Amino acid sequence: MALLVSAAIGLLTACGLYLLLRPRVFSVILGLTLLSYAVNALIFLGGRLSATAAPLALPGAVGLADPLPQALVLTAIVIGFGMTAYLVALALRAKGETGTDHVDGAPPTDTPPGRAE
Amino acid sequence: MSPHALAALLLAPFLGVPLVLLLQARGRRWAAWGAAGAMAAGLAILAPFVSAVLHGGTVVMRWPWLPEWGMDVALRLDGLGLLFAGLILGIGLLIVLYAAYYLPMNDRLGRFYAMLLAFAGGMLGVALAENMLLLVVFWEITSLSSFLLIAYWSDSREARVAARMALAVTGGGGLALLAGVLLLAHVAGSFELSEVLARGDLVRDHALYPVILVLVLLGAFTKSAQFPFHFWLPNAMAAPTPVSAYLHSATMVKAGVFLLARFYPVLAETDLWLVLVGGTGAVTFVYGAYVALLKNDLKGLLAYSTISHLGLITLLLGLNTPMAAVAAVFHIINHAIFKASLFIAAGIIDHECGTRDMRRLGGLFRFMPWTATLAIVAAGSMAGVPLLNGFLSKEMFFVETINHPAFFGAMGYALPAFATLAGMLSVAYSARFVHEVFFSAATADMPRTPHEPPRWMRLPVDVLVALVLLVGLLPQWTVGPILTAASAAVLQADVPPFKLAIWHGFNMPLAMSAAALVGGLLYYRRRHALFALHARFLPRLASQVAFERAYRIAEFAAMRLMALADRRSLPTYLALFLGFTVVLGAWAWHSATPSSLAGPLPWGETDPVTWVGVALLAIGALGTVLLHRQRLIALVFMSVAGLVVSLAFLRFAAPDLALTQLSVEVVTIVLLLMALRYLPQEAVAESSPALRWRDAALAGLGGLGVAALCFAMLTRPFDTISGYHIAQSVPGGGGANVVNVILVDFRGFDTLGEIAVLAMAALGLHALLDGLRLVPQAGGTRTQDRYPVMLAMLMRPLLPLAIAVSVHIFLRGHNLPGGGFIAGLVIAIALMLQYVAGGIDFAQARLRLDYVRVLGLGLAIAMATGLASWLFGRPFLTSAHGYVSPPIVGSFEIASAMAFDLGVCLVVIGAVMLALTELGLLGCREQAPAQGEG
Amino acid sequence: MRRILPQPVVSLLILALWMALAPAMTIGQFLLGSVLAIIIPCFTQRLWPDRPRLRRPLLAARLFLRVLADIIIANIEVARLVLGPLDRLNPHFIEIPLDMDDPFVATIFACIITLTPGTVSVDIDRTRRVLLVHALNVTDIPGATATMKRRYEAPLKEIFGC
Amino acid sequence: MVTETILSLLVLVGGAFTLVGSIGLWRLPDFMTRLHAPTKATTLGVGAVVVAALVHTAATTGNVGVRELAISLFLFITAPVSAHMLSKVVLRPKTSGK
Amino acid sequence: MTHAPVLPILLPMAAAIALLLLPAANRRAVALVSMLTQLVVAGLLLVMADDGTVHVYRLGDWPAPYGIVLVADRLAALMVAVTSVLGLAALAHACAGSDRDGRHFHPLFQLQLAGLNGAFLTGDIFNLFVFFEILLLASYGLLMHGGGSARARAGIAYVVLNLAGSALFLIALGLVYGTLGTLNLADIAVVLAQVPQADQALVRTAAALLVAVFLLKAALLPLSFWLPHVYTAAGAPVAALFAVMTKVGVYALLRLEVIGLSGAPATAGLLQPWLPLLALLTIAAGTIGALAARRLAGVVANLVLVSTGTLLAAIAVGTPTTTAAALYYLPHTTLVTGGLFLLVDHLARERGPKGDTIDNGPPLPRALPLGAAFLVLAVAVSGVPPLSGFLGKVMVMQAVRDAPMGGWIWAALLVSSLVVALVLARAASAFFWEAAPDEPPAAQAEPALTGRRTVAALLLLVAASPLLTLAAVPVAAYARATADQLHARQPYIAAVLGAKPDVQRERRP
Amino acid sequence: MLTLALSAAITMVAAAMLLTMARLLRGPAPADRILALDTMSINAIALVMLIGMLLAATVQFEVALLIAMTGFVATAALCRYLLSGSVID
Ligand code: NA
Ligand code: NA
Repeated sequence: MALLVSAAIGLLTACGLYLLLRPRVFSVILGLTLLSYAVNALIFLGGRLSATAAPLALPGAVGLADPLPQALVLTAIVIGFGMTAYLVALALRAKGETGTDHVDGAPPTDTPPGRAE
Repeated sequence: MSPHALAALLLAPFLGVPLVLLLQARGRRWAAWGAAGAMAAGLAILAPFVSAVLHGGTVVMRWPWLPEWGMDVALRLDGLGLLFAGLILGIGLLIVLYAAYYLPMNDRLGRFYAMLLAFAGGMLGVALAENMLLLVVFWEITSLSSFLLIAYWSDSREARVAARMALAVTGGGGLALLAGVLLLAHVAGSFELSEVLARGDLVRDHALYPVILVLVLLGAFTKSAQFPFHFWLPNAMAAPTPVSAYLHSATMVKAGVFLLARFYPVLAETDLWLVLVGGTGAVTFVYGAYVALLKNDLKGLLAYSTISHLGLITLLLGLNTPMAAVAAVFHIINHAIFKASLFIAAGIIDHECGTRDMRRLGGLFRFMPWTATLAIVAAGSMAGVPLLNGFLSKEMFFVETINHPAFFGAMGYALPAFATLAGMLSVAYSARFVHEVFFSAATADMPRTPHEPPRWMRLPVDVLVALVLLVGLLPQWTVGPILTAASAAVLQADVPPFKLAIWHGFNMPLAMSAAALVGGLLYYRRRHALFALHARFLPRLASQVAFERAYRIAEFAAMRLMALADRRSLPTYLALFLGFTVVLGAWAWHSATPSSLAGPLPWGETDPVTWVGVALLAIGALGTVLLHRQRLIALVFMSVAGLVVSLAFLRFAAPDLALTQLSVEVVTIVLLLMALRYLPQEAVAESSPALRWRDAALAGLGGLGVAALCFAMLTRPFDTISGYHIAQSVPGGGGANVVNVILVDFRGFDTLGEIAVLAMAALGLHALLDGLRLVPQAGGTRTQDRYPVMLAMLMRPLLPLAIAVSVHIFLRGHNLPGGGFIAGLVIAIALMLQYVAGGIDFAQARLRLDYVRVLGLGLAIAMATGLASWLFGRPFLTSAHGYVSPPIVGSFEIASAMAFDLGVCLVVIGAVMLALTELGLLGCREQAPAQGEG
Repeated sequence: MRRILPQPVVSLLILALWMALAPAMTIGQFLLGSVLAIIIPCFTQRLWPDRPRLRRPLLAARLFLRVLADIIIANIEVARLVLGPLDRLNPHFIEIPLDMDDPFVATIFACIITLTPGTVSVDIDRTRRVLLVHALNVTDIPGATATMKRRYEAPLKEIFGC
Repeated sequence: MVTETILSLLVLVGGAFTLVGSIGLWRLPDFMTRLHAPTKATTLGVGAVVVAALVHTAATTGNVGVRELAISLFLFITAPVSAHMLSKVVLRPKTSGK
Repeated sequence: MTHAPVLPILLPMAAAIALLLLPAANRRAVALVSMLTQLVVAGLLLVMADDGTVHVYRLGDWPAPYGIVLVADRLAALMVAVTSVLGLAALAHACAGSDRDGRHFHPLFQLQLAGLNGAFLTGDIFNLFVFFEILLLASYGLLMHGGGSARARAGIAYVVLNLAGSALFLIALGLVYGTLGTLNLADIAVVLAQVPQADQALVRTAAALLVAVFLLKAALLPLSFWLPHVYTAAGAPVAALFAVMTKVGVYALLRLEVIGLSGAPATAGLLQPWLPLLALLTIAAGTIGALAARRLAGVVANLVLVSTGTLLAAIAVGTPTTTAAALYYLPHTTLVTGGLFLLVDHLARERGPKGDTIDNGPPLPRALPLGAAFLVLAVAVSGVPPLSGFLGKVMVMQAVRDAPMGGWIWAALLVSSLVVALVLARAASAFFWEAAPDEPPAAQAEPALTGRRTVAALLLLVAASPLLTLAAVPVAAYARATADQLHARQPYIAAVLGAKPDVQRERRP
Repeated sequence: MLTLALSAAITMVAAAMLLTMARLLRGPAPADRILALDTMSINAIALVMLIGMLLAATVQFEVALLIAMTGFVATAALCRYLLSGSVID
C-alpha cells in the first residue's frame, strides 16, 4: 500500500510539474491543480494511512485518523482555490494586455539575446 | 586646550556647509565670508595646539561609539596631522578667496563652497583620524566631494566623465583601503592608530602582511595618482581651477602619500615596501615628468607635474631610510606651496586670456608682469632652482639616492643617475611653462587681451610665492619645527639629525642639481623633435574616452551576460527552481547519516479497489498531460483525477477533505471554463522535443523525489501532538468533529488567514478584470437557445433545497463532517447555477447582492468573534461553548466557533460569487473578433 | 398566507428534506426546519417567477409511484438490450407534441421520460410546442408517443391544472 | 437473516445495474444510444444502493430514517439536466463555432 | 498591552475590513490612521521586546505546541517596526493618487501588512505558510494594481513561481509534520534535536526543501531572475513596500536556521557548504544586473538582490556576530531601497516621457532637493561612507572575516560597492547633469509629486539612513542583543513551551 | 453474506468505473467524454455508499449527497460551454 500510494503521488507530482513547465498559462493552471492534488495527499499522508480508522471523535471511537493533517489540507485546499481563481483572472488580464496566453507575454523569438531591460 | 576641541576642529568645515548654503541667499560675498569663516575658525581652533605638537606631543581624543565593531570617534593631532591640517585650512582659506573671483559672477557660490567645505572636512578627518575606520570614512568623503567638485561645471561632458572616472579610481582605492584597514586591525588587534603604530613588527611578521600592504597601497596609489592609476588626475582638471589647486595638487592627492607616511611605522622598512612603494614612486616620478612636457594644456602640464612630484614623494617614502622620509615630508610641504600657487596662476591666465592652451598663449610677461614674476618663481621652485623651497627637498632626495643602502656597487650609481634624469625632465617642463606662456611670441588668437588680475584675486599667489621664497631662504626658521614634528610622527621614532640650509657646499647633490638644470634646458630646446615623434607614432586615446568606452563595454557585457542568464522565461525560472530543489534535496539526503529509504513499518496490504483508484488517478493525470493542448478535454481528465482524489480522502477516513475537495473542484472547473472562453481552445505544440525531454526529465525527477520521500515517511512511525486535539476536542472545543474543531478553534487563526486569502483572491480578481475587454475564442453560438429550458426550470427548485442542505452541513460541521466552508460552497454553487441557467442579467437583477460587502461582512463576523474573547480577558479567538435548553426545543449546543464559521461561510459565498460574476460580466463587454488580436 | 409562505410546496419540501437529514426526529429539529421552510423561500422566490401551482397533490403522489414502477421495469428491459446483441437495437428520435404551455410542467414531463431508461428527453422546443425524445429501442413510434402522453402528460396537466 | 438477504440482494442489484450502465456506455454504438446507459446507474443502480443503505442504517443503529433518499431526490432533479444538455451538444447545428 | 503581539496583525486586518465596508471617500484617511496606529504599536512592541522578554501570545488560549502562538521577541519586533516605517512611507506616497489607478488598493495594502507582520510574529510553521500566502496574494494584487502589459508579464511569472514555491512549502510541511509530529517552531527545535539516526536523512531533506522555499522568496541566485522584472513593473509605492518582501524569506531562513536547524544533529551544517557561495554569486548577479539596467528602477531592483546576497552571506556563516551585523544591515537596506523606489517615481514624473531611463532628459524643476535625496540614498545604498550602508557593510565584513569564504565575501561586497556607486553616479550624471539646458522642462504626463504627503514619505525614507547612522549605537546594540537572544535559542523555546516542556505525544500509526 | 455481497457490488462498481474511464479515454466526441465524467460521478456515489456500508460508517452519506448535488454541475457547465462558448453570460 505504502509503495502504491507513494507512486501515485509521485506520478501526480510529475504530471503537475511537467504541465507547470509548459509555456501556456492554461497548461500551467492545470499543472498547478494536479500538483496541489499531490501536495494535499502528501500532507494528508503525514498522518499515515488508516483505511480502518474512525474519522471523528465520536464517543467511544478508537483508532482515530490523525485530524491535524486533515485540517492543514483543508486550509491548503482553500488557499489553493483562491490562488487558482486569481491566476485565472491574471491569465485573462495578461491575454488582454499582451494579446497572447504565452506565459512570457510573447511567444519565443529566435533573435539573439540583445539589449535586455 | 582639551583634546575634545579636535572634534570642534573637525566639525568647523562641516558646519560651514549648511551655513554657506543659507548665506548664498544674501549674496555671493556672504557665502564667501561664510566659507572663509569656517576655514578660519578651524585655524583658530588649531592654533592653541600648535606649540604642544611642535614639541613632540600627540593630542588624542576618544569617544567610544561602536566599540564592538571597532568604530570610535577617535582623533589625534600629531606633527603629521598638524602639518596637513595647517595646509588644508591655510590653503583652503586662500582658495576660498581666490574662488570668489575666479568663478563667474552668476554663480551664487553657496553650492561650490558647500562642497569645498565638505571636502575640507573630509580631508581634515583623514589627517586627524586616530581610528582607522574613521580614516576610511573621511577618505571616501574626500573621494565623494572630489567627484562632485570635478563635475561642478556639469554642462561639460568632459567634466562629468572625469568626475566619474575619479570616483571610480579613488573610490575603488578607498574600498581596497577599507579591506586593508580591517585586516590590519585584525592583525594588530586594534583600530586605534596609537596602538597599531606601535605593533609594526607584529604586522610585518604576519602572514597577511603582503595582503594588507597591497590593499593599503592600492588606496594610497589611487588617491595620489601613482602610475598606473594616475590617469584620472589630468582629467580632473576639468574642475574649476580653485578645485584643481586645492584638491588636485595641494591636499587631496596628498592623502595617498599621507597614508604611506601614516602607516610607515607599521608597513614600511621591508623589501616588499621598497619594491612596491619605491618602484611605483620611481616610475610615476619619471613618467609624470616625461608626459608633462608633452602637454599643451597649462593645467595638463601642471597635472602631470603633480603626478611626477607625488611619485617623487612616494619614492622617497619607499626608500626605507629615515632621512628619505624626512625629505618626503619636506617635499609634501614644498610641493603644496609651489603647486598651489602655479595652479592659481594658471587659473588667472585662463581667466584673463580665455584659454589655457600654451600654443595660443605667449608673451604674457608684458601684460601681467607681476603675476608672471610670481609664476616664474614658483616654476623655478618646481624645477628645483636653488634658493627656492623646491630645491631644498630635491637636494635631500639627491642625498638619499647617493647614500641608499639597498643600492651599492655598480647599482650605487643607478639611483643617482635616475634621480638626475628625472630632475632633468622636471626642469624641461618647468622651462616650457615659463617660456611658452610668458616669453615666446604671442600668437594672434588669444581670445582676450590679458592684464593683471584684481588685487584680491592675486593675493593667494602673493602669499604662496612669498612662502616659496621664505622657505627657500630660511628653511630652518620657517619649516624646521613642523618638519621635525611631522617627521617624528611619520617615523614614530627620533628623527635623525638634519640641517636645513640653503648651502651645503660643493658636493655630489649640487652637481646633480646642476646637471639636471642644464640637461633639462637642453632637452627643452630639442623638444620639437620629441613632439613630432609623439604626434606621429602615438596617436593617443584620451583616457576619458577610454574610460567611457570601458564603462560602456562593461555595461554592454553586463547586458549580454544578463540576457544570456535571464531569458525572461517563466519555464526557465521554474526549471531552475525545480532543478535547484531536486539537487538540494538529493544533497541533503546524501549528506545525512546514511539510512535506508524504507522504514521499519510494514508496507501494508493493497486492496483491489485501491488499485482501481490508482489506475483511474493515473489515467486522469496522464490524460491531462498527454491531451493538455486540447484544453477542454484536459479539463475533463483533470476533474476525474480530482474526483478520485476526493474518493481517496474518503477512503482513508477524511470525509471533510472529500467534501471540500469535491465542491472546490466543481467551482474550479467552472472558473477554468469561463476563462477558457477567451483563450485558444487548442494550443499548438511549440516546445522543441529537446525542451520537452528536459521538462519530462525534471518533472520525473521531482515526482520520483516526492514519491521517495512519501514512501520513506509512510514506512516510519512518528510521535505526534494530535492526541491532544483528539482528547480536547469535546471537552475543550465543544465539538466531536476534531477536524472542524481544529479549523475553527485550535487553529482558528489559520482559518482566519485562509479566508483573508480567499477574500483577497476575489478582490484581486475583481481589480484585474475591471474594464478588461477580450475577444472570445470559444466556439458555439450565443444566440441559439442560450438558456436551455430544462436547465433553467430544474435549477429553480434546486436552490431552496440546496440552501437547506447547506444549513444542515453548516450546523452539523462542529460535530460531523461539514462546516462553514463547505456550506458556503454549496450555497455558492447553487447560486452559480442560477447564473448558468438563467443568465447573469436574470440572476443579478433578482439577487441584488453586493458580493464585496458579503465578503467584508464575513470577514467582519469572523474577526468580531475572535475579538469578543477580549471582553472576557482572554486571548484572540478563545472560544466558548455550552448547552442551552429552552423549553420544548430540547437541549442543543451553542459554540462561539459557530459564529466564526458563519463568517467563513459568508466569505466563501462572497468570494466565489464575486469571482464568477466578474468573469461572467466579461461577456458584457466583449470585443468583436474583427478588432481583436493585436 | 401568501406573504409568509409564498411557495408552500417548496416549503414543505424543505421541511421534509430537513427532517430527513436530521440526525433525530425532535421537536427542536422540527421547529428549526419550519423556520428554514419559511425563511429560505423568501430569499429564493424571486428566482422562480411564474411558477405553476400544485392543484392535485394526491394525483401527484400516484404519478410518482407509477413512474417508480416504470423505472424498474424499464431498467430490466434496457439492461437486456445493452447486454444483448447490439443489432437488436432500434434507436429513433420521437417528436411528442406538447399540450401544455407551462415550461416547468413540460420540464417535469421531460424529466420523467429521461428517468425511465430507454428514453431520453433531448429538447423542449417551446415555439413548436414539441418535446424531442430519443428512444433506444422503438418500433411503433406513434404508439410510444401516445403511451407517454397518456401515462405522464395527462396526469401532469391535471396536477398543475394547465 | 431476512434483512441481510434483502440487503445483499439490493446491494447486488445496485452494483449490477451500475455495471450495466457502464457496459452500455462502452458498448453502445453511437452517442445518442450511449446517453441511455447512465440513466440505469442513476435510477436503479444508485436507487437500490440507497434503499440498501436505508435498511442497513435501520438494521444496524435502530434509527429509521429516510435521509439517504435525499441522494435520489437530487439525482432525479439533476440527471435529466445532464442528459438534456449532452444531447443538445451533440445535436446542435454544426454551423456554429469555429 | 497583553494583546500587543497580535495587534500588528489584527489592526491592518480590521482596517481592510473597514475599507471594504466603508464608502470610498474615507479610504485614505482610514488607511493612514491604521498605518500610523501600526507604527505606534510597532514602537510599543520594540519597547516591550527590548527588555529581553520573549512575549508569547496564545491564540485561542490553547497552550503551545497544540495551538498557534505568536512570539514577539526582539527579532520579530524589529521586523514589524521596519515594515511599519516602510509601509507608512509607501502608503503616503500612494495616497498622492496612484491608489486610485485600480480597485481595492487599500484593503490589499492593509492585508499585505497583516501578512508581513503575521509572518514575522508567528511561532507556528504552518501558520507561517498561511501568512506567506496572505502576503503573497496581497502582493499579487498590489503588483497588478494599475494594469499594463509589463505588469501582466511580470505578474504571471511572479505568481506562478510563488505558487510553485507554495506547493514546495506544503510538501516540506507535510514531511515535517509527518516526521516530527508538530508544527510549533520551538517544539520542532526540541523534537529535531532527538531525531533517531534512521530518520535523519528524511528530516534533513524536508528541512532542505523548506530552505529552498525561503530562498525563492529571498531571491537567491538561481532563483532570483524574476525579481528585477517584478520590482520594475510594480508601481512605486508597491515596489517600495516590496523591499521588505525578500526580507521575509531571509527572516524565515534565519529564524528556522538558528532556532531549529542549527541545534540538531540531523540538520546541522545544512547551509554552510553552499549558501555563502550562492549568496556571493547573488551579490555578483545583482551588481551586474545593476550595471546592465537601462532604467533607474531596474538598478534599484538589482540592488535588492545585492542586499539579499549580503544578508544571506552573513546568515549562512551563522554566528551571533554575523547575525548581529546582518540585523543592523537589514533595516538599513530595506528602508533605503524602499526610499530609492519612491525617489525614482519622483524623478520619472519630473522627466515626463523620458521616465527613469538612464539617459539625458529635460532639466528637473526640483533638481536640488531631489539631487540631495539622491545623493543620500545613493551613498547609503552603495555602502560608501559615511552612512549606515557603510556601517552595515563594515559590520558584515568583520563578522564574516574568519568564515571559510570570508575573503570572497569581502571582495564581492567591495567590488559591488564600487560598481553600484559608479552606476548610480552614471545615473545621477544623466538625471541631474546632462539635462539639455535649452530643452524645456517636460510637459508632464502625470503630475509631479509635490504634495505634502509624498514629500514626507520620501523624506522619511531618505532620513532613515542618516538616522540609522546617528543612532548607530542603540540600533547596533539592539541588533547585537537580538542576535544573542536568537542564538541562545533557549529563551525562545522556554518562553513558548515553558521551562520544562511537557508535551503529550502519541505514536502513530 | 452481506460482506460478500458488498465486496461483489464494490467490485462491480469498480469495474464500471474502469469501463467508464475507457470511454473517457476513447471519446471520440467531447460529449462522449463529458458523458463519461458524468457517469463516473454517479458510479462514485454508488461506490461511496457501498464502502460506507462495508465500513459501517455513516459519514459517507454527506459525500454521496454532495456528489449528487454537484456532480452534474461540471457536466452542465461543460455542455453549456460547448453549446454557447460560455458558462455564465
Ligand atoms: Na605659447
Ligand atoms: Na469544516
